[in-house]
Amino acid sequence: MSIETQADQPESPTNRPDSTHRMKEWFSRPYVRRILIIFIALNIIIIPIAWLVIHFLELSGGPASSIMEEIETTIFVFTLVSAPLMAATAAVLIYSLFGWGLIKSEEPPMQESPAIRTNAVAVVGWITATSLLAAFLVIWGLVELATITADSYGSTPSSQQPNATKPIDINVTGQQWVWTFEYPDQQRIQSDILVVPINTPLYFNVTSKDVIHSFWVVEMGVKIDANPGAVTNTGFTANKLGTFNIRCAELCGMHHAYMETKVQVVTQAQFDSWIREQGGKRTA
Amino acid sequence: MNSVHLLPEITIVSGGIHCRVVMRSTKWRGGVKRLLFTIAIVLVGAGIVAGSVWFLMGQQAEPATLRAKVSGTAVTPQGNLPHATLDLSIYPNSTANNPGPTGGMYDFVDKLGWPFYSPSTSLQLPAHSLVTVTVRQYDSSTTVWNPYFAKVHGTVDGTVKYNGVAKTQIDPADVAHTFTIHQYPQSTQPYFFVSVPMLAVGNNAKSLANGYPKPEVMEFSFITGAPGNYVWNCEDPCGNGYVDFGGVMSERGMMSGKVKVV
Amino acid sequence: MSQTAVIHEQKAVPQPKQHGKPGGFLYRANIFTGLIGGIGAAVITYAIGDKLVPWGTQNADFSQVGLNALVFCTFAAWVIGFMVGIGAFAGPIRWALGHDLTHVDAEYMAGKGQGRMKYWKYTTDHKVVGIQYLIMALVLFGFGGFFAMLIRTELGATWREVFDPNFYNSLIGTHGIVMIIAMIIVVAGPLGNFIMPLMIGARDMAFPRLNALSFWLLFAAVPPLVLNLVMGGIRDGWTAYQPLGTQAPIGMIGYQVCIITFAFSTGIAGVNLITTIVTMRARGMTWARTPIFIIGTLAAAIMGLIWFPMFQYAQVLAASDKVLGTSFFIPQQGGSVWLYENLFWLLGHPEVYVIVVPATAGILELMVVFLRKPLFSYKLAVAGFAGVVGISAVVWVHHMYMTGFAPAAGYPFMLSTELISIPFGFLVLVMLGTMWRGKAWNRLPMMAVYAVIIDKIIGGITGVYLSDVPVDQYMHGSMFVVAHFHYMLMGAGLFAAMGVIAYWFPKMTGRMFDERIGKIGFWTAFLAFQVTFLSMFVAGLQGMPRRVLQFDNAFEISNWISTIGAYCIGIGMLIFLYALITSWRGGKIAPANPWGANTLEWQTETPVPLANFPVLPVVTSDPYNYGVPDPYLKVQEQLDQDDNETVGAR
Amino acid sequence: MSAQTSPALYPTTGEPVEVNARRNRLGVWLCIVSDATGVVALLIAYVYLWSLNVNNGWAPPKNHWAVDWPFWAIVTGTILGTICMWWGVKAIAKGHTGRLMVGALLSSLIILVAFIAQIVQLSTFPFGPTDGAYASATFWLAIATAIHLSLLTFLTTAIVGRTRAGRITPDNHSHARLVAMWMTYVCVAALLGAVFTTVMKESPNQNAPTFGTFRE
Repeated sequence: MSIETQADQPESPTNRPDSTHRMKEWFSRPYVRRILIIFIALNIIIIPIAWLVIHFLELSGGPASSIMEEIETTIFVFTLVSAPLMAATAAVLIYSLFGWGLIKSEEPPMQESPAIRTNAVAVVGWITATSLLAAFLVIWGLVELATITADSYGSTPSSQQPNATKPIDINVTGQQWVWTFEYPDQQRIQSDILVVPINTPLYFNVTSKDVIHSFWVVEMGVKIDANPGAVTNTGFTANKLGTFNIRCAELCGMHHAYMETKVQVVTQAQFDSWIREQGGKRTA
Repeated sequence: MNSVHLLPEITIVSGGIHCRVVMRSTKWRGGVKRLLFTIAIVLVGAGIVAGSVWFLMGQQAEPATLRAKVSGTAVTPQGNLPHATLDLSIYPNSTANNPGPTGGMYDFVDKLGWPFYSPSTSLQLPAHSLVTVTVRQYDSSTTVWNPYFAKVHGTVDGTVKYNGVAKTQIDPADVAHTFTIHQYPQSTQPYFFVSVPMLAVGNNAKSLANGYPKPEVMEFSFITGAPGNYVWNCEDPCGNGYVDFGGVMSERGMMSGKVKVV
Repeated sequence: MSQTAVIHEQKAVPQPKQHGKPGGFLYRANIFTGLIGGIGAAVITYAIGDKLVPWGTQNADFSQVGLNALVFCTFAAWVIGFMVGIGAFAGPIRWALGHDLTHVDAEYMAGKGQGRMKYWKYTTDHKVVGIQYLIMALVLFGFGGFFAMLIRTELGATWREVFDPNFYNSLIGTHGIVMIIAMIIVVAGPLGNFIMPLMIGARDMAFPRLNALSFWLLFAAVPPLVLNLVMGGIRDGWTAYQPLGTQAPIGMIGYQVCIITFAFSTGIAGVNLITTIVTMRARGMTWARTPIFIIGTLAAAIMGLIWFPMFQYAQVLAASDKVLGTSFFIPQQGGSVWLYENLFWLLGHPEVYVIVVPATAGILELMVVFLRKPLFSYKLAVAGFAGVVGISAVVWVHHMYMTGFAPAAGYPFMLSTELISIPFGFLVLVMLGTMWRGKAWNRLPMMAVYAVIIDKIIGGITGVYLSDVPVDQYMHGSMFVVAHFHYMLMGAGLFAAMGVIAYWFPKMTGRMFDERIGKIGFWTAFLAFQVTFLSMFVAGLQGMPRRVLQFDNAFEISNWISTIGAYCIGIGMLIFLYALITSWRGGKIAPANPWGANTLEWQTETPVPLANFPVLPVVTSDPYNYGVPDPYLKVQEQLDQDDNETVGAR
Repeated sequence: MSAQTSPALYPTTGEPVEVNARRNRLGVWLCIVSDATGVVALLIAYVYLWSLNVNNGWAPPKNHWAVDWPFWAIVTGTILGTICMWWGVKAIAKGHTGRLMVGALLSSLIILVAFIAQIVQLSTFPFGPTDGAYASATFWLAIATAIHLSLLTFLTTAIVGRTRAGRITPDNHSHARLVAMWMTYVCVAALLGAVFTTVMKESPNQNAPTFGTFRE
C-alpha cells in the first residue's frame, strides 16, 4: 500500500517533519481503511486455496516418496506466500470497480482524478516487497532442489554410493510406445512393468531407442527425459506399498497417450520372489 | 527536369490537448435484428465445428472391427474358459487382388509398398476367455531394435507355436513384425500386456500363386480379463522415416490398431 | 487546441528521370498476379521434380530424402513465386539499376487514389499494412480457435477416439503454432504499423517497402503451415521437437517453410519498427515524452529481432535433416536433440514476451485515458520493460529443466526465472498505481484492463510454481503448464489485444466499436475462459500429461468442464467478432478524438489522410498531463505547517 | 529542419539526404544484428555437436576432414573485395565518382570469384552432407557464407549500376557506404566460420556412450 506524498514537491531538509502524522492521516482516509478491510477479507478467502491445491494434488494418489512430499510442501508454501500479493492486487481492483466507481457516459468524463505522477514510498515499498518475495522463493527453491537432487541420487551413480544406501540400478528404455525396464544387478532380467522393493534406494539410467520420451513416475514426483543418444539419471526411494502410474510426459508420436505402465512397490521378500520367477536370483 | 512540391514543414505549438468531444447519445436501433444475427453467427460456428468433427470421424479410415469367433470352451490354468479364435495375416505390400486398407493417407502410402496386417487392425475379443490367434506372416525380416521384443510375453505358458514348434523367443534378426498389445491409460481396467514376435520368411522363400512367399504360421493363446480398451502396435521397425518408425508404423490400420475386450 | 503555424516557402525537389512509362510492373502487380506466380511456380516445380525424384528414396538416416526435397522445393517455389508476382523484387531491381522511384511512384505505391484495391496490393502505406495485419490476425485466430474447438471435442469425448491419433497430434501442433503467430502479430502488427507512426508524429514508417514486404511474407508463410493437416500433419506439437519431426511425414516441411518465412517477416518488421521509433519521433518528443505503448512496441521489436533467427535456424537445420539428410538432430549420426531444444527455446522464451509486452503496453496506454489520470511512475514502467528485455535472454533453460542436458543448470536458471518476475511486478504496480483513486470511464477497453489484471495474477502465481525446479519436476509436460501459458498468452495477451483493438478501432476504421454486443462477447469469453483453464489446472495437478487424446478416468470431470468452457469461449469470441465486423461495416461514424485522449494519433482527423498530418506536430509536453492537484496534499501541507510551528514554538 | 537549410533533398520523400542516411544506417545495423544471431546459431550448433560427439558420430568417415586453405582463401577474397569497396567510398566522399566506380567494379569481381570458389568448395568436400555431425555443421557454415556472398555479388553490382546511372553522387553516397558496412560484417561472419572449422576438428569427448546403451 502506498502513501500519498508528492515526490516532485521540493522539501527543504531543515524543517522536514517526521512523516508519522502523514502516515496517521493516510490511514485515516476512508478508502484506505476500506481497502485494508477488503484485503484482509480476501486473505481469509484466498489462503485456504493452499489446502485446496494440495487436495487436488493428492487426487492422484498422494505422495509415495520423499521427493513428492518435498514437492507438495513447496507448492503449499508458495501458495501461502503469494496469497497476500494476490489479495492486495485484487483488493485494489475490487475497490477501483466498486469503491472509486465507474463513470457511465457517452462522452469523455471531464471531472479529473488526482494527478499522481509517482510516489517514492509506494515504488520503493513495492520493489522491496516483491524482491523479498522473489528472494524467498529463490532461496527456498535452491534448497529444495539440492534436497531432491540428493534424494534422487541425481548426481552420483550407484557405484559411488556408500554401501548402506547402495541403490538398485534399473535401466529404463523408452521406445515408441512402450517402456521396458532392465535390472542389471539381477541377471539383466527385463520387464514391462516396474517392480521395486519399498524403502530401498533406486537409481535409474534412462535412455531412448528413438525419439524423446519423458519418464514420469507420477506419485513419486520423479520426471526425466529419455533422450536418444544420451543417458540421463534419476532415482527415488518408494515409501508406500501399492501400484502407481508411469506416464510418458513428452509427445512421442502416435501412441504417446498410451505409453504408460505401472510401478509396483512391494516388500523386499515379494521383490526377491518376483526376481526369482523372472529367472534371476537376488545378488548382493 | 520535372519536380514536385512536397508537403511544407509547418510548426505547431501545441500543449497537452483537452478537447471535449460531443457525441449524439445513441439508442439501440434494430436491437432484435442484431441479436438474431448474433445467435445466427454462433449457430453457424457451432455447425462448422460439428460438421467438421463428423467429417473427420468418417476420415479415420479404420477397417471394420474384426470379432474373435467363440467356439466351445477350453481348459486353462484359470479353469474352463470360453475359447475364441482369431485369424490374421501380415502382407509385405498390397497387390491388385489384396489391396489392403484404402482411403485417407493409405492411398498416399500405397505408392511405397508397405506391409500391413489383414483383414483388420481393430480387434474385438470376448472378456474372461482364452483367445487363440493364428497369424500367417508373409513378410521378410528387419532387425528389431530392442531384443526385449524378440521374446514372447504374456501368452499362456509364455510360448508361441512357430510352424507348430513352441518357442519362448526367436533371433532378433529373424523378427519381421511384432504383435504387442499394451495399456490403455485407464486405471480402472486390468493391466494387459502381450507381445509376440513374428517370424520372418527366409529370403530365398519361393513365392506362391498370390505373389507372396510361403507364409510362416504363428499360433499363440492368451487369456483376457475384465472388459476394457487397449491398443496394439508393431514394435519392429518396418516403416520409414527416422528409425523406420514413421510411415506404416504410425498408421492405424497398417501396423497398429485397437483391441476392445467386451 | 491553440496553434500558430509558420509556413515556409515550398522548394521544388528535383526528381529522377522517369524511365519508360510511369511505374511499370509495380503499378500492375497485385495479390492475384502474386497467387498466379506462386501457384504457377509451385505446380511447375512439383511437375518437374516428380519426374526427377524417385518416391520413397531412403538414405543413410532413413529419411525420405527424395519426397521431402520435392515438397520443400515446391513450398519454397510458392513463396518465391508469390513474392515475385506481387512485385516484391521490382523495388530492389530498380534500385540496382538506378531507376529510383519518383515521388509520384512512391505516392502511387502508398495507395494514392486506388480505393479499396490498395488493400490487395504491395502497398507501402503503414495504415494499409496495419489493416492488412489486422485481417490476417483475425483469420489466423479463426483457424486456431477452430482447431481448439476440435481439440476440446476430442478431450471432452473421454469414451472414444474422435480423431485418428496422428491427426490429433497434428491438430494440437497446428493450433499451437497458428495461435502463436497470431498472438505475435495481433498487437505489434495492426497497431505497431497503423497507430505507432501516428503516435510519434511521423508521416510513415522508416522503410515503407520493407513494411509491405513483411506483411506479404507473412501472407505467403501461412498456406504451407495450414496445408500440413492434409499432408500427414506435424505430429510433434508446436515445438516440433526433433527427431520426431524427422520421422513425421511431409506435413512437417510445411511447418518448417512457414517458420523460416515468418522469421524473415518478423525480422524485417522488427528492423522497421525500431528504426521508425528511434529516428522518426516528432520534434520535441524526447524519450521521456514518448508514450508507453511506443516503448512496449520497441521492447518487443528488439526481442523479436535478436532472437527470432535462433528459431529460424533451428527449423533450417531440421529441414536440412529431412531434405539433405544432414544429422544435426539425429543421434545415431552424432546429432543432438538437446541442440534443437536449446536453439528453439532461445527464441521460445523471449517470444512469450514478444507477445505479452506490447499488449501490456497498450493496456497501460488506454488506462491513462479512461481513468483521466497520469500514468503512475512512467520511469518504473520503462524500467519494467527494459528489465524484461534484458532478463528474457537468460531464462530459456527453464523449459528444459527435465531434459537432463545439464542438471546443474537448474540452479542459475531458477534464479533468473524468479528474477524476471520483479520487472513484471513493476508493470503491475504501474497498473495499480494508475487505478489508485481514479474513477474509471466504463467502456469496453477499460473492462479489458480489469480482465487482464485478474488473468495476470493467476498466470503469474502459477508461473511461480513452474519456475521452481522441484515443482516443475512434477508439473512439467502436464496440463498445468498448458493452463498456465494459456493464462499468460490468452488471458493476459489476447484479452488485452481485444481491449486495445477496441480502443484504437475508431482511429483505424473511422467507426465506433459497437460496445453493447462487444461487451456481451467479451464477458462471455472471459468467464468461460476462467472455467476452462481453472479446471485444467486441476487436471494438471492430478497428473494429466499434455498432448494426450485418451487419459485416465480420474481426469474426466475436469476435462468435461474444460470442454464446456471452451465451447463458451468460442461463442463469446464469435459474438465479439460479429460486433467487430458489423461496427466496421455500419458502425457510428467516429469523431477524430472520441476518447478525448492526448496522444498525437487522436489529434489528426479521421479517416487519417495519406500523409497522416497536414503539418508535422511538435510536442511540447508529455501525453499524460491529465488530472487535478491531489486534494489530500492540502491536508498534508497543513499538517506539516502545524508541525513546523510546534517545532518553532519549542 | 526547414527547407532552406537542407542542401540536398532525397527525391522520393523530399527529406534531407543526411536524415535518410542516418535512418538507413540504423536499419543496416539492425539487419546485421539479426543476421549475426543466425550465424551464432550455426556456430552454437557446430560447437555443441563438436563437444558432445554423440554416439561417436562427429568425425567424418575415415577422418577425412575438410581442407583448411579454401576457407581462408574465400575469407581473404571477401576481405579484399571489402577493402576495394571502402576505398571507393572514401574516394567519393572526397568527390571522385570515378574511383568509386573502379572500387565497386573490382570488389564485385572479387566477390563473384569468392562466391564461385565457395560453390566449388561445397561440391568438393571429401564427405557428403550425410556423413556425420562434422559434415553437417561444416556444410552449413559454408552454405551460410555462400548465401552471404551471393547477396554481396548483387549489392556490389548494384553499386556499380547506381554509380553508372548517376544515382551515387558525392553529396548522396550513403548507399555505397551502407553496402561497405554490410560487407565488413560478412567478412567477420566468414572469418568466424573459417576459424571454427580450422580450430575445432577432433572432438574432445572421445568416449561417448554408443547409442541406446547404458554405459556411463
